[in-house]
Amino acid sequence: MTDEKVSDEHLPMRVQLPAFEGPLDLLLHLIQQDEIEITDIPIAKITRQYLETLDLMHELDLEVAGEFLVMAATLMRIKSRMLLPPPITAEEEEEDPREGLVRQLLEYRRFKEASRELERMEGERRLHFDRGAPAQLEDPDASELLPVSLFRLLDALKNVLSRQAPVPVHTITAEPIRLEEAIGLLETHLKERPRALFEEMLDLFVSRLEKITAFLGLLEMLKSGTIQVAQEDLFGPIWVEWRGDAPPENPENGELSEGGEEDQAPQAIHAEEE
Amino acid sequence: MPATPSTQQILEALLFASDAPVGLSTLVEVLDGPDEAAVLSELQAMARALDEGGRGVALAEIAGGWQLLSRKEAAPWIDRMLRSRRKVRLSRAGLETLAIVAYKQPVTKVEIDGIRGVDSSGSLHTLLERGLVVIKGRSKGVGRPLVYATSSDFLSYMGINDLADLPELKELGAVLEERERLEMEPAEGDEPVPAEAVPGGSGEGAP
Amino acid sequence: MPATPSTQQILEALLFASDAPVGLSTLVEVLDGPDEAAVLSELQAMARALDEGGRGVALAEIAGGWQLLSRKEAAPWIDRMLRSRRKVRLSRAGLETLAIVAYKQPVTKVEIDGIRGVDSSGSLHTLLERGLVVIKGRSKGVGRPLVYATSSDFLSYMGINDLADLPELKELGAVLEERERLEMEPAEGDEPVPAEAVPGGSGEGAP
Repeated sequence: MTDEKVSDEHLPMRVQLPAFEGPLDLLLHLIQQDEIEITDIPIAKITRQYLETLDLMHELDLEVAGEFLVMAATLMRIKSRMLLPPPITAEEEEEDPREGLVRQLLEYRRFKEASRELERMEGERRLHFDRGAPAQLEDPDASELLPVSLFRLLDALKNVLSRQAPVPVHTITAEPIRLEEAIGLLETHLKERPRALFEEMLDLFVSRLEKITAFLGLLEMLKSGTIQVAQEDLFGPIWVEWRGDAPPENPENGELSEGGEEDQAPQAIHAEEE
Repeated sequence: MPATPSTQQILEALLFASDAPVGLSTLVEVLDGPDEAAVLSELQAMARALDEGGRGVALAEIAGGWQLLSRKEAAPWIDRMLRSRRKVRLSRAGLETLAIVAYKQPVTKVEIDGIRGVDSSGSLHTLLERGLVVIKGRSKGVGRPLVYATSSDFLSYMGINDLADLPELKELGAVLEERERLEMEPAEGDEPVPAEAVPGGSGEGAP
Repeated sequence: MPATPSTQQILEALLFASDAPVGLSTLVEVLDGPDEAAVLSELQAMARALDEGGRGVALAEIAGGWQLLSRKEAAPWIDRMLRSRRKVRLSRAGLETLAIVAYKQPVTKVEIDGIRGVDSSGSLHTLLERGLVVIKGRSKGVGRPLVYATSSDFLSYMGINDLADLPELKELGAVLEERERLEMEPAEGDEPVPAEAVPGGSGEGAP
């Protein structure tokens, strides 16, 4: 085993203890302070220093996170294994009990060093200021939504749930349906069944008010060309056909007539509604 | 650029980084050297140089302060750039409503209102209009209320392939709860956690 | 300034109007005239002119776009003017976590905690909150844990154009190689490794 300088055993009892990010950070600190080779840690000495530091942290009323204690146990386990006699057969190569810890320390050190590099870059970048008053458009009829991160979405949910509003009294008043909601429902329905009876469509809506809204919705859809309406004979059933987002002037479907009937059909429904 | 920047350079940088017109007195105070008359003449010189140099920006005195502005001749292009990039943020209410629809779908408006504790008509309207939420049909419940669900646009908006990719609350539990308490002080550890919250040091398998 | 501004003037005005990097393709589209190569050479010329003209701002290529930034020499004065209106720097814990995400992305929280030996919920929260890190989706591994990655805001925050611009941690590779070699060799008791076999303790400038 390596030379453990017994003479140099006093921990630097500085009043100011550096803040350690975790047990690995503390171990690295001790190793660096003693200028020990990371791959050959004098485990007994380091364990003692580690435990002394934990004591000091207690004395300074610093919170000692659970991970620090887990590491203390690990160190003591390694220490006791190091005391065991080496395997008798030379063939049987036993792993150095410190192996796992060394690997972990090296890995952690990699990223700790990388983080210093990032810190330097951060500091450098902070010397450069962005434009303080970027130009802005005034009209708010914006075209696109800024993307939202999954984190924000989840955070919003968490906030909402933690607010936990009182359970509302369930009064069953008919929910007034909005025009776009009516259109949305009609669209969903028509996407599944591209050709449907007008009455059937209105049956999707419960109250009289909803039916009127739905009717207005159909008018809107007619206007935008997403549906077409046709009546096969004067007092026959009125059909609604889904045309998707195709432009209205595209009379490919011979079976559905265009023109005046588009105006006529709603009238018929209107009469029925009254 | 020399190690010590000239007053002119500092002035330009100050006006560039400021989010509002900067008063002459502020400039004098920050520069902490030349007096008011000197700073004023630097500003005037800069304004002239920008005008004569055929530059894309101009220095103007507005609202009692000095501000660098893009030249008005370039306005049509700026407008086009902003328009092409222009994006609006989903409001807080919108985001909450979207979260509820995403995680509780299919869901009725009454349920959303119940969870949020306020009427969500406006947000729901926006989300429908934006195509992030769709009407899925009607619930079988009393009054046959409409039920809402997220659309396929929602998936691409969030950058995921599948609703199953949405993170769950409990999954992100600690990360959501735990705000770094330091913020102010750059050297401090994470908040301590119960030992069992951390795998014994090495990154062994997921739950 | 003539009635019809020059490309250079428009470009300057556009970049001036923006507080974030503007992509070359956006500039080409907005200018609607010169092709990509021409716009690029205008940008390079502008960057040179700003450098040589003793100006307070500089043109930087950052996060995949172009942005005007104040010169670093003017930072002390701007700091004084803006005072506390700045975001705080990241904590050490935050930087460690960020480094792990940056170099190992996509990475799970279990992996991050494993490397740091400590729970990273708090730092991860801050990084997500500040938009430097995003939830990238799920790993294919057991339990399909969430994976994290850096965002484009991270690039801009660090002032780099691309993840490839992150300093290469040669030394890290060296450490691992060294470890592997050591593992190959018969473990000769606890014989100390010669100091030069292992790269020095601190991360001073790798070649």
